[in-house]
Amino acid sequence: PPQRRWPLEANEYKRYGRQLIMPEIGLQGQLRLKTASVLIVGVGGLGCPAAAYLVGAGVGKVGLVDGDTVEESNLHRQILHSTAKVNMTKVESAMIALHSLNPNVELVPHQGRLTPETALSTLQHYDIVLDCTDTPASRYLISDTCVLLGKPLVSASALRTDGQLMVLNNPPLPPGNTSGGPCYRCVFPKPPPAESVVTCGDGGILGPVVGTMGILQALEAIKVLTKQPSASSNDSAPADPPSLLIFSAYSNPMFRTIRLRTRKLKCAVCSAHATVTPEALNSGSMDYVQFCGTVDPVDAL
Amino acid sequence: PPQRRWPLEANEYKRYGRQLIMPEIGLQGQLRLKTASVLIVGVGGLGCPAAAYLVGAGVGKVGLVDGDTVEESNLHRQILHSTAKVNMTKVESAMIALHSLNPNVELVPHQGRLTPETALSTLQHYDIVLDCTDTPASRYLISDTCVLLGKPLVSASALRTDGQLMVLNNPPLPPGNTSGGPCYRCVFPKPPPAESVVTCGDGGILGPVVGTMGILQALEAIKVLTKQPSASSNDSAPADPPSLLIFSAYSNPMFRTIRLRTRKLKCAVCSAHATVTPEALNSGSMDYVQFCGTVDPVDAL
Amino acid sequence: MSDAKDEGTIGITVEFSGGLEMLFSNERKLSLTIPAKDEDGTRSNIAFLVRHLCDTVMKDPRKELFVLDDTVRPGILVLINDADWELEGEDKYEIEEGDNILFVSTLHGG
Amino acid sequence: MSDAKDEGTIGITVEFSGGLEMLFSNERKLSLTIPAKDEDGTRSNIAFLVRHLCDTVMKDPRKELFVLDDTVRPGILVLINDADWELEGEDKYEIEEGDNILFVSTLHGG
Ligand SMILES: [Zn+2]
Ligand SMILES: [Zn+2]
Repeated sequence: PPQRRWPLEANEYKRYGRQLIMPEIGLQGQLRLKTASVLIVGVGGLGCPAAAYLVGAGVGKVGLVDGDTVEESNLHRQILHSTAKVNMTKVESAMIALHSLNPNVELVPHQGRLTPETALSTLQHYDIVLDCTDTPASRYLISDTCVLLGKPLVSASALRTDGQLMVLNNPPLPPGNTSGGPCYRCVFPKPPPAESVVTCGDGGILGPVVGTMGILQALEAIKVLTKQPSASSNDSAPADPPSLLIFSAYSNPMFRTIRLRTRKLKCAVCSAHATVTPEALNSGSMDYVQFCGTVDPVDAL
Repeated sequence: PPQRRWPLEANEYKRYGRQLIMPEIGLQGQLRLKTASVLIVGVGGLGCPAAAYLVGAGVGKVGLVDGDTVEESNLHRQILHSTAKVNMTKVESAMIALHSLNPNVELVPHQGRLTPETALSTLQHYDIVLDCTDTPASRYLISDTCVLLGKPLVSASALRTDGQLMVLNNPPLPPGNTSGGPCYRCVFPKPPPAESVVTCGDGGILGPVVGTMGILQALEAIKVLTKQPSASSNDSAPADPPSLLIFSAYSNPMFRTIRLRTRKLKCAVCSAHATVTPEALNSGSMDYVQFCGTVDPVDAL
Repeated sequence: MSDAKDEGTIGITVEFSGGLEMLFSNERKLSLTIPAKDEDGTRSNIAFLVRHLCDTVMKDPRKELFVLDDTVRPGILVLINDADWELEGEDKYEIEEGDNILFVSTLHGG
Repeated sequence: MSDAKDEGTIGITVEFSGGLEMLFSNERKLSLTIPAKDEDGTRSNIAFLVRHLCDTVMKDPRKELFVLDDTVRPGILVLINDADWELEGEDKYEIEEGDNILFVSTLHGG
């Protein structure tokens, strides 16, 4: 959508007043949110609270990607859905709830799972991406696509009583530029053995744990989108150093912040030696499911 | 309500399956949640996410206290409410949303603000209390009442880009027992000067900041309610040492955990020298608004 | 910001949270070098640090939002190396090289 | 748990997160005393610690969920004093008294 340069409507001053008056957001920040677009991949335990707070904050356009339908076992943590919406698609269910929260936000449904063939064309229309999915294959696919398109990525995950959060590819500089933020492959060059991967279905998940991580994704997205340009140049102020937030509900302290590496000089996606290209993705020659392996259920942790 | 000793209904196994299978909760933990009652005082930026995740988790009874109606300026952060509910009472609006999320939970409306005259009779019917209010006067009133009734208290607050969280009076031993957890007055014996108190209306608030603190209140309540008895006695395992979680969305690290003091030997409520009594509360002789002072708007920060 | 180590000074970190940073030019974290001994020649403690912050660091005229009766006002928690100062001797705690002193204003919003 | 300081040993803290604690008897935090030098007489590094954990600490038989090709398996981050080990020399980092080594399994649920 074209940049809007005139200030907000009267009802927007009222609705967003409490965040508008803060120096960290201000009128400029609110206008940045209004002209921004966010893609939320996965409308489950992470995506529900992330979407609620981004729509509440007045992001201009929010896209929702999911191929699943609402199940009763989702409801303890997926708070945009409700009992009456069991069997509805998650995208449809979320859109109803989000529209009633804030009708000013344009919501874009993307029914179905993201695939290598659809990833570039889906993500290219958005300014920032939230990875709210639940498999290693989708995490590599989303990160690779964000690097190829130059989009920052807010990646979170949760299992049982633990959660993790990273802002990746921030700033989203072209592959080979070592000043760009690290990508998912810089941090995890190889996927974990398939038998070590535990899903929320198998391992369980405590609702407020995944809820906390999802809300923090919304927060990080708002911070990236409203960042004020530095005084000395037209560029944004330097991004925070790359870090991983680790949450552990039954540990003391519950939260730890870990300093992460910068871009890996031999990263397969974001380095000068990248082998993952838009052509490879579009051609369907990248098999992320194969890359991450599959597991005989008997061997699973 | 009487303790139920038979296991869950079939649909409850399905709905709560993802948390049931975790060792931290288990069937016993789920049954404890089902027989438990939680009072949420304040159904705003903290109370909305706290209520959503407690109702999602299957707490048996949730009480909601609030005297306000929904305003458009609430909606960016108070995600249980929606545009169509502007001017409805917050309690009524929240009950509609919570009932649609999980019809198995008994919801109890308490319209109106908590006062010294109503506090004891309102709180006594609940196992644990969440302070989701927004003034010093209500924070002292709720903490005092929790000490007098022997209820643990999960207290959170947020302003601008910062948040704070404490679990108080945990374990909730009688006044004078120094093994009980500290109360709000132990940590803050005197109220702050009224001119230093900033409200969300004046100072602003970022939605995901207050949302994070509210979800963490739900988490702490679930941890307290599902705590397993220690092997050696019928008592619960010792509570975590008292601490304050400080959240600062624009700092690095974002979260810090601070060790707090134990009960204060001269605390006006929880010590052997307590002067705040049930009689004083019920008689209306305690004036919390006076205690916390009022301020000429011109002098406010 | 401190120079090479000096017998007569101590290098510490002072942090402000919960809105107090607004009284200190919106700085959330300061690296400070303070005298190792106070006016009376005794080792610098938190009471001295509070006076020092008021007199030489704080530009905001509203001192009463930080101090009252010569100590931090009610509603401000003082944390010494991530522990409540009540655990460390309150304002009599003698400051050591490298200490982190955090002043947190309680929040009341919700 | 460590005895009085011994020239030949190093006291460290080892932590597990993200589900790895289940491979270590559900302990999230261990105080360990390890030899200061490895089998070859060189200073103990992270590679040695990983072997040591596998051989003497880990009771779970599923070693392949922790190590692969003699180093931690893909999908485990190793953090040395709260920094990614890539910043510290990876498994060649020589362990020092008091170090905190955290092993975090990546999570994928959402
Ligand atoms: Zn990379
Ligand atoms: Zn007390």
